[in-house]
Amino acid sequence: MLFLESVASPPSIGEEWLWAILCAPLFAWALIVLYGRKLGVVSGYLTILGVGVACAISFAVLFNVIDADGGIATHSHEWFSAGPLVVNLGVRIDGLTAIMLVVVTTVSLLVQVYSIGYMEGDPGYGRYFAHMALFTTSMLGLVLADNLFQLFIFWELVGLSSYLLIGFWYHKPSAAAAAKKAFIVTRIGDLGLLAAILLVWTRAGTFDIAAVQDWATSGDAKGYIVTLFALGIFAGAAGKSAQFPLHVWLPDAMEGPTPVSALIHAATMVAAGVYLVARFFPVFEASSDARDVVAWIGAITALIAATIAIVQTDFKRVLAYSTISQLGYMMLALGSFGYVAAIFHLFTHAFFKALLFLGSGSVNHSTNTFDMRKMGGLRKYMPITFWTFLIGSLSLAGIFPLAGFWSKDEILLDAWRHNHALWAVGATVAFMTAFYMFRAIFLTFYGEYKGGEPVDHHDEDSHFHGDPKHPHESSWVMTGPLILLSIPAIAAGWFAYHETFGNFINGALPAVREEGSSFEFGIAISSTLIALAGIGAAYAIYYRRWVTSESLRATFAPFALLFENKYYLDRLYEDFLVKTVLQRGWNALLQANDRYVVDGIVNATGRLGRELSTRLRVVQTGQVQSYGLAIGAGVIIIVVAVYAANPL
Amino acid sequence: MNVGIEHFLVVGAILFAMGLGVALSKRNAIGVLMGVELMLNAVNLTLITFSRFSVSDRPVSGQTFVVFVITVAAAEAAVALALAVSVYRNRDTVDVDRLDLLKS
Amino acid sequence: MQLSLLIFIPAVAALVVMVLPQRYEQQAKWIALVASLAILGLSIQMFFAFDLDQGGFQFVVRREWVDIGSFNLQYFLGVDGLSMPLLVLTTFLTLASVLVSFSITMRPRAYFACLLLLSSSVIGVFCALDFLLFFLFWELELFPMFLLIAVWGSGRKEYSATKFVLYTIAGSAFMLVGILVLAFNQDTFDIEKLGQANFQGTLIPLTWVFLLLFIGFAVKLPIVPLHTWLPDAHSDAPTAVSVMLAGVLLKMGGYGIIRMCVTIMPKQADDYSIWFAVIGSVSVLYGAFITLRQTDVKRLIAYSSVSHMGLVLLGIGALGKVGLVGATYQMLAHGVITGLLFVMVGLMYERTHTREISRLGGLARQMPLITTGMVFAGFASLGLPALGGFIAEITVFLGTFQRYEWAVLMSIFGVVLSAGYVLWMLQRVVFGPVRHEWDDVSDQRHWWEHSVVVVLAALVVVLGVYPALMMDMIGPAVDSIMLRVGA
Amino acid sequence: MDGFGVTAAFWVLAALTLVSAGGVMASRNLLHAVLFLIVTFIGIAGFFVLLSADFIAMAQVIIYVGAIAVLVLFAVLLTPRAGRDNGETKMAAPAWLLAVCLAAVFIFVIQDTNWHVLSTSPDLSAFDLGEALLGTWVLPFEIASVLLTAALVGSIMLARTPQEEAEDALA
Amino acid sequence: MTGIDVVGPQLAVLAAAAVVLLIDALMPQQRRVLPYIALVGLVVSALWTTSWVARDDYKTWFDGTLALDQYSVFFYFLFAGITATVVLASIDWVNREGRGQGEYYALVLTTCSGLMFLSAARDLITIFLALELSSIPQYILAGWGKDQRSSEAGLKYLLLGAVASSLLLYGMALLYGVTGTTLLVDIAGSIQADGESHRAVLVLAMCLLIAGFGFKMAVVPFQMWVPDVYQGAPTPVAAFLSVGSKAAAFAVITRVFFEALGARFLSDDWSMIFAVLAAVSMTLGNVMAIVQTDIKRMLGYSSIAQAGTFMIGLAAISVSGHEFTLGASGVLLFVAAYAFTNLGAFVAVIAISQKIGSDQIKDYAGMWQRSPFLTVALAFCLVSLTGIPPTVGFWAKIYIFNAGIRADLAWLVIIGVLNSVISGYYYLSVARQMFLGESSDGAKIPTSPSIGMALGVATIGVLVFGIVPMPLISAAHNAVEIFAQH
Repeated sequence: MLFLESVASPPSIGEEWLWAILCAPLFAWALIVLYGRKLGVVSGYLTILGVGVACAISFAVLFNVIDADGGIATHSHEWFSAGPLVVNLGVRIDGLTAIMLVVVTTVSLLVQVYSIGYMEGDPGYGRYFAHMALFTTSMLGLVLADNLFQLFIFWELVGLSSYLLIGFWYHKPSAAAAAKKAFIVTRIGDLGLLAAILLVWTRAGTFDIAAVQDWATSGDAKGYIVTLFALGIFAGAAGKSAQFPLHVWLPDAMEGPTPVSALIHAATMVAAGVYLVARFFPVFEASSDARDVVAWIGAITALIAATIAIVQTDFKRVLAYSTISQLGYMMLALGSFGYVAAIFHLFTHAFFKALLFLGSGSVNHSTNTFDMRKMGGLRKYMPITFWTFLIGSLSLAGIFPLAGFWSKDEILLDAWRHNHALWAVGATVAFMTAFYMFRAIFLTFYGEYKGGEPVDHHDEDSHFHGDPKHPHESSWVMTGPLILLSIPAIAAGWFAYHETFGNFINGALPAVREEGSSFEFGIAISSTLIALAGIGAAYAIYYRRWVTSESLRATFAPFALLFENKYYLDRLYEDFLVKTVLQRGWNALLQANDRYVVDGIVNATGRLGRELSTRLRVVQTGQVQSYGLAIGAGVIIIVVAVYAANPL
Repeated sequence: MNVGIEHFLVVGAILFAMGLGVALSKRNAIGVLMGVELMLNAVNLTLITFSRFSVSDRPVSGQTFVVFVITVAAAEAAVALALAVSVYRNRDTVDVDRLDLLKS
Repeated sequence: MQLSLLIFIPAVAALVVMVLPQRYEQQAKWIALVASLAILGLSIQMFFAFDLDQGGFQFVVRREWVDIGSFNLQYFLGVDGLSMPLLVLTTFLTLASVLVSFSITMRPRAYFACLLLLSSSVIGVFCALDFLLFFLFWELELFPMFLLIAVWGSGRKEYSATKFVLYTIAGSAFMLVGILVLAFNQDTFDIEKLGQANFQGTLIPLTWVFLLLFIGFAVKLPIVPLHTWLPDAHSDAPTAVSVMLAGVLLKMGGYGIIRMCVTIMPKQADDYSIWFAVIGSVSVLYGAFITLRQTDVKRLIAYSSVSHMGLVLLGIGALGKVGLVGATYQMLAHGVITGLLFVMVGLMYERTHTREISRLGGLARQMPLITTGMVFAGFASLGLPALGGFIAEITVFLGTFQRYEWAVLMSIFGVVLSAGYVLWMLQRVVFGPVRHEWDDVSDQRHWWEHSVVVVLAALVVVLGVYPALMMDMIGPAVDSIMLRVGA
Repeated sequence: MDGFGVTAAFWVLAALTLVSAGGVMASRNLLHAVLFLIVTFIGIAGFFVLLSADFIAMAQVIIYVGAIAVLVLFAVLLTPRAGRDNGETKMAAPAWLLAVCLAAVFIFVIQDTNWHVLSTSPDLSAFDLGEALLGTWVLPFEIASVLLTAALVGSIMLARTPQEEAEDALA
Repeated sequence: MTGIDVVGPQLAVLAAAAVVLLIDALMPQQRRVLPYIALVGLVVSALWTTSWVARDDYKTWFDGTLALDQYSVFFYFLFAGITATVVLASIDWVNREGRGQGEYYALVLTTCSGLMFLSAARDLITIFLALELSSIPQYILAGWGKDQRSSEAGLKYLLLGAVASSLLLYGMALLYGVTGTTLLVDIAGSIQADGESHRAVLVLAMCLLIAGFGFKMAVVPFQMWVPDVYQGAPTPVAAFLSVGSKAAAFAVITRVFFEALGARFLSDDWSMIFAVLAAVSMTLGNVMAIVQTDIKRMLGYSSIAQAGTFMIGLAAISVSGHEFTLGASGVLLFVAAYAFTNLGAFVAVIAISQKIGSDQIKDYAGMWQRSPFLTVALAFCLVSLTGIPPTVGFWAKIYIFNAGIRADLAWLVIIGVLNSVISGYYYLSVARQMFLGESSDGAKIPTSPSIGMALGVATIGVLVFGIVPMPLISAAHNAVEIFAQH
C-alpha cells in the first residue's frame, strides 16, 4: 500500500481551530438560551451562522488531514483528577474524525436552512434551533473526543438533544412517549458502554483512545476481557444506532419534526454507533467473537428492518426502517472487516438519507400527512421534490453510478470475502431496499392525488399553512437544500472509487491489515441486478398492478402480520416486560415489602409496646395492700437473690 | 437453759412479721395502722436488745433511738388518724380496699 | 473564629426572630435572609481561604468547655477538605430554603427560628471535632425538625414527624454507646486523637462499637431497610424542609460514616466494606425500583434519594481514594440536585396544590420556566453528563469497580431505572396534552423563587463542568484517611 | 443472762406478746383488736424491763398505752358508720405468706450470725439517756419537736369540719 | 452559737414557717403576703449557705451527726430552689382552695428543712428523724385537697410510707446491732474491721435500707404508690414530691451507701442490686407511661423511669476512687437537672389544668394556639426529659451514661439508651397534642405572674445549664469529692 511507506505526519492545523468547531454552535446555543425570547426569527440565523462556521473549519480540517496523508493529531489537557483517576479533555483529529466532521456539519447546515422554512411560525421556533445547536455541538464533541470519558459525556448529551427534539411537540402524548422511549432504550445500550469504560479503566488505567487501542492489540490484556470490552462498546453502539434488539425506538422517533429525523435519526446521530465501533475497530479486530456478534447483529437488523419497511404505509416510517436496515448494513460491514466500507456507506448514506427525509418533509408540508394512502400523483405538483427524491431512492437502492452503489457494493464485497451467508443476507436486503423505496415512490408520486389530510383548525398546536387539497411545491429554503443534497447523493461515491479514501480512513488506525481491491465486477453486477429486480417488482405491483398487493398480503398473511406488528417486539418490551413483569410484578412486590414488611415491623413494635403497657396496667390495682406486698416481696427477693448470687 | 440475744431478736422478728401481716391484710385503715404500730414495737424491742447486748462504745444510742421512734410513731399515728377521719368524711368509710379511685 | 460565627449567626438570628414583636412578624423572613446570606458569604470566603497545600484541619477553634476528671469536652471546631464542601453546601441550601419559604404566612417567626436553628446545628455537625460536641449538634437538629414537619407540614404530618424523630433517636442512642466506649478506651472525645488511636481491650468488642456507630449514621443516610421514615417525612414536610432534609441532613449520615466509622476504625471498616457494597447496591436498586411505583412527586423524589444515597455507601465501601472522593462528591451533587428538584416541585405545588402525578399534566404550556427547571433538575438527577450527578456517579463506579465489580455491575442498572422514573415523571407531569383544570395557573414568579432556581442550577452546572474545584479539596483529606486505612 | 427467773419471765412475756399480737390479727372486732394491741404494748414494756431499760419501759407504757392506743380508740369512735369490723381484704393470704417468708429470712439471719455479746449489762441510767438526748442527739431532739408540731398543725387542719373551714375562710 | 450557725439554713426556713403561722393566725387579712414571707425565708437560708461557701470551713458538727460539706451545701441550694419554685407555683392553687393557707406554707417549709437535714445527716438517728420530718408533712400535704382523691392519696401515701419506714428502721436497727454505733463513719470503720464475718446480717440491713429509701426514690418494686399519689395529690404537692423527696432520698442513700457501706464486699453486692433495679425501673416506668391518658400519672411513671436512670449512677462504682465519684456526681447532676426539668413540667401542668380543669392529655390539644408560652415551656421540659440538647437533661444523660460505661456496665447503658427512645415516644405524643391537636375552644390561657415566674425560673435553668453545663457539673463533682477519701 502506497501510503504506508510515506510516513503520515500529524496534521498541522492549530488546536484552537478544533476547539472553535466545537464552540461555534455552542455559542449559538448559549445565546438563544439566554435571549431566546427576544431573538425570535434571528435565532434560526444564529444557529446557521454557528454551524456554518463549524462547517467551514471542518472542511479546512479535512483538507489539512488529507495533506497530512491521514495522520493523527491529539491535544489533551487534564480536566480533573482524584488519585489514580485522571480525566482529560482533548481533541483528536484523523481521517475518520475529519470525515465525520464534514458529514455532520454539512448535513446539519443544510437541515438548518431547510428548517427555517419548515418550522416557520411554530411557537417553539427559538427552542427548536437551540436544541439543534446543542445537538450539533454535542455531536461534534463526540466526534472530536480523544478519550472515552469525554466521548461518553457527549454521547449522553447527544441522547439528551435527541430526547428534546423528538419530544419537541411535547403536547402530543405520542411525542412525549416516543422521546422517553428513545432516551431509555438508548440508555440501556449505554450501560454496556459504561461497563466497558469501567472495565477499561480498571484494566488499562486510561481512557485515552489510542492507549486503549494499544492495550487491546498489544495482547497483554486477557482475551475475554478484550471481548467483554468490545461487546460493551458494541452494546452502546447498538443502542444509538438502533441495532436489533434495541432498534424499537427509532421508528417512534419520527414523532419529531421531519428535519430532526433527517439530521439526527438518519444522517448523524444514529451513525454515532457505527462511528464508535469504527473508532475502536482494532479492539474488534483483536476479538473475533465480538466481531461475529457485530456482523450477525447487523445482518439480523438489516433483514428485520427491511421486512418491516415493506409493509409500512407511513412515508416517514418507511424511511425510518430503511435507515435501521442501512445501519445494520454498516455494522455487518464492520463485523466483516469492512472498516472502510462501513465508513464509506455511512458517508454516502448520510447524504441521500437526509435528502430522502427532507423530501418526505416537503411532501408532508404540502399534504399535511405522511400517510401514503392519502397521497399519489404528486409528481406534477412538486417536481423538484419528486426528482430529488428519485435520485435519493436510486442512490439508496444502489444503482450505478450513484453514491449508494459504490458503498453498498463494497460492503457486499467484504461480506462475500468474509462469510457467504452474510453476503446472502446483504443481497436479500438490497433487493428489499430497492423494492420498498420504489413502492413508496409509486404510491406517492404516481397515480391520482387522494387529497391528503384535511386541516383540523381546532387543534391550536397545528401550524399548517396552505391547503392540502391543492398541493404545491415548497419554498426555495426547502427545495434548495434538496437540490444541494442531491449532488453528493449522486457524486459522493466517485472520489472514493480509487483507494485514497480507504488509505485516508485507514490512517486513523494504529495498524492496517492488507486489503484486497475494493471493487469486483462479479459482486457489482450481481448487486445491481438484484436492485433492478427489486425496482421491477415494485413497478409490477404498485404501478402496473399486475399483481395486487392485497392478494400478495393474503398469500403471505402470517408474514404480513408478523411484519406489520414489527415482530411484536414493542408489545414484548412495553406491555409484557415493563408494564407486567417490572411494574405490576417486581416493583409492586418491593413496594408491598416496603409498606407491609419494613414499616409493618416498625409499627408492630410500637403496637407491641402499647399492648404490653396496657397489660401491665392491671398490676396497678389501686389497692394499697398490693403495693405494700410489692414492697415486702421486693425486699425478700432482693435478699434471697443476693444470698444466692454470692453465698455466705 | 438461758436466754440469749437471739431469743429476743427472734421475738422481735416474729412480731415484726406479724405486724407486716396485719398491715397488709386488714381492710380497715385503723387496723392497718395497728399493724404498723406492731412493726414499730418490734423494731423498738430489737433496738433495746442490741443496746443491751451488743458491744458498743455508746450503748445508750440504742435507747435514744427508741425514744425517737416512739415519738415519731405518735406523730405518725396522729396524722394517720386525721387522714382517716378526713377520708371518712368524704367517703363514709375507712376501708382501704374501697379506696381505689386512683388506679392503673 | 469563622466557624464559631457560622454556627452562632443563625442561632442568634433565630433568637432575634423569636423575640420579634407581633406586628413585625412578617419581617422575620428578612432577618433570616440576612443571616443566611451572611453565613453563605462567610463560608464562601472560607472556602477560598482554605489552604489546599496544607492538609489537616483548618480554621481550628479549641476551647476547654467541660473538664471534669474523666468527662472532658472541648469546644473544638475545624474543617478539612471533607467537611468544607459540605459546609458550603449547607449554607447554600440554607439560603435556598429561606428564600423558598418567603411566602410563609403562618407563624413566620417560629418557622424561621426553627429553620435557622436547624441550619446552625447541621453546620455544627459538619465542623465539630469533639465527638461529644458532634453528638450534641446531631441531636440538636431533632426538635426544630420535628416542629417544622409537624406544624408546617401537610398530610399525615404527626405520624411522619414522630417517625423521623424516633428513628433518629434510636439511631443516635446506639451511636452514643459507641461514642462513650471509644472515648473510655482512649480517655478523650477528641476526634482528631481518636482518628490516630489504635484501640486495645475496648469494653465491648470494637466490631460492635463499629456497628453501633454505623447503625446510628445509616439511619440518617438512609439505607435499606432503615429508610421508610424518609418518604413519609419528605412527602409531608414543607418545601424548604424537604430541601434541607434531602440536601444536608442525609449528608450527615454519609459524613459520619466516613469521618467516624472509616477513619476511627479502619480495620473494621475494611472487614465490613463488603457489606457496605452489598447494602449500598441493594439500596440503589431497591430505591430505584420502588421509585418507579410512586404516584406522589415528592415521594418519588424521596425514594430516588434512597437510591442515590446508596451510591454514597457503595463508594465508601470501595475504601479507596477514588471511591471516597466519589462518595463525597455524590453527597454534594445529590444535595444540590435534589434540593433543586424539591424547590421546583414546591413551586409547582404552590400553583396547582397537588402533587398527585395522575392529576397533573401538560403544565409545560402554562409554566414554561418551571418546566425548564424541572427538566433540568430531572436530567441532573438521572446523571446527565456535564451536570453534577454524572461526575459523582461515575467516580463512585470507577472507584468501586476494582474492589467489588459485581456490586457496581448491579448498581449501574440504577442508571437506567433513574432515567425511567425521571422521564416518566416528566412525561406525566409537565408534558402531554394540556389539562383545562390547570388553564389558569401560570408561573409568574417572584424574584426570590427565580433567584433560588438560578443559583442552584448554576451550582449543578459548576459541579458538572468544573469538578476540580471540589475534588482538589476533597482529595487531600481523603488521602489522610487512606493513610489510616493503609490502602 | 441466765437464771430461772429471767428465763421464765422471757417465755411468759414472749407468749403474752405474741399471743396478743395474734389477737390483733385474728379479732374481727376493731375494739377487741385495740385491746389486744394494748396488751402487746405492755408485753413489750415488760421486755424492756427485762432488758434493764426501765425508763424506756415507762415511756412505752405512758406513750403507747396512754396516748397512741387512746388515739386509736378515738379514731374508731370518730368513724361510727365505718363499722367496727376488722376483716381481711382479698390480699390476706399473700400477705400472710409474705409475713412468714419475712420471718423466715429474719430468723435465718439472726441464727446464722454469731453476735458479739456483752456478758454483763451496761448499766444505763435515765441520766445517761438524758445526756445523750441533749448532747449528741440534740439535733434529732429538736427535729422531733418540730415534727410533732407540724404533725399537730397538719392533723388539726385535716380533721376540721367543713363548717369550721367555711368560717375560717370568712375571717 | 456555732451550732446555730451550722443549722442556720434550716433555722431560717423554720423561722419563716413560724412567722407564716403567726401571721396567718393573728392577721388573717394579710394572707397574701404569706408566700412571700416563705420565699424570704428560703432566700435567707440560701444566703446563709452561700456564706458558708464563702467561709469555706467545712466540718461535721454535733459529735458527727451532721455534716457540713460541699455535698450538703449542694443540696441545700437545690432544696431552697425547689421549695421556692413550689411555693410560687402553689399560690394560685392555695388561694383557690382557701384551706389553711398559713398551715400549707408552714408545712411546705418544714418539709424543706427536713430535706435539708436529710442531705446533711451522717447519723442513722438523725437520718431517720429528718426523713420523717420531710415525710409526715408531705403525707399531710398530699391529703390537703378537699376532694376524695386527695385524701385517698394522702392516706395511701401515709400507710405505705409507714410500712416502708418500719422496714427502714429494722434495717437501721440491725446495722446498729452489728456495728454498735449509729454514726456512719464509725459504722464504716467497724465494717472495715470485722464486717466480713457479719456479711449475712449486713446484707439484710442493706436491703432493708434500700427498701426504705427506695420507697422515697420511687424505684421498682417500691414505686407503686407514685402514680396514684401524683394523680390524687394537689398538683403543686405532686411536683414537690416528684423532685423534693426523690432528690433527698438519693442524697441520703448515696451518702449512706458510699460512706458507711462502701466496703468492697458490700459494694459489689449493692452496685449489682442498683444496676438491676435501675434496669427494671427504667423499663417498667417507660413502658407503663406509654398508654397513660392523665398527664400527672404519665409524669409519675416517667419519674419512676428517671429514678431508674439516676440509679445507673449509684450502680456505677468501679475500683478506682476516681470513677467512684464519677457515678456519684452523675447522680447529683442528674438529680439537679431532673429537678429543674420536672418542676418546669409540673408548673406548666398546674397552669394549664387550673384553666381547663383537666389533666387529660387529650385536653391539651391545640395548646399551641391557646398559650404559646406554656406550650413551648412544657415542650422544652419534655425535650429535656428525653435528653435532647440544648437542655440540661442532655448533659445529665450523657454524663451518667458515661459513668455507666466506665463502670463496665455497657449492658445497663444500652438498656438506658433504648429506654430514652421509648420515653421520647410518649413525651413527643404530648408535644404533638399540644402543637397539632385542634382545641375545642380557642380561649387563651392567661399565666399568673407567680406561675410565670416559677415556670420562667425552671425553664431558664433548663436552658442555661443546657448551654453552659460546666458550673452545674463541677458543683456536682466537687460535692462528691468527700467520698473520694473513703
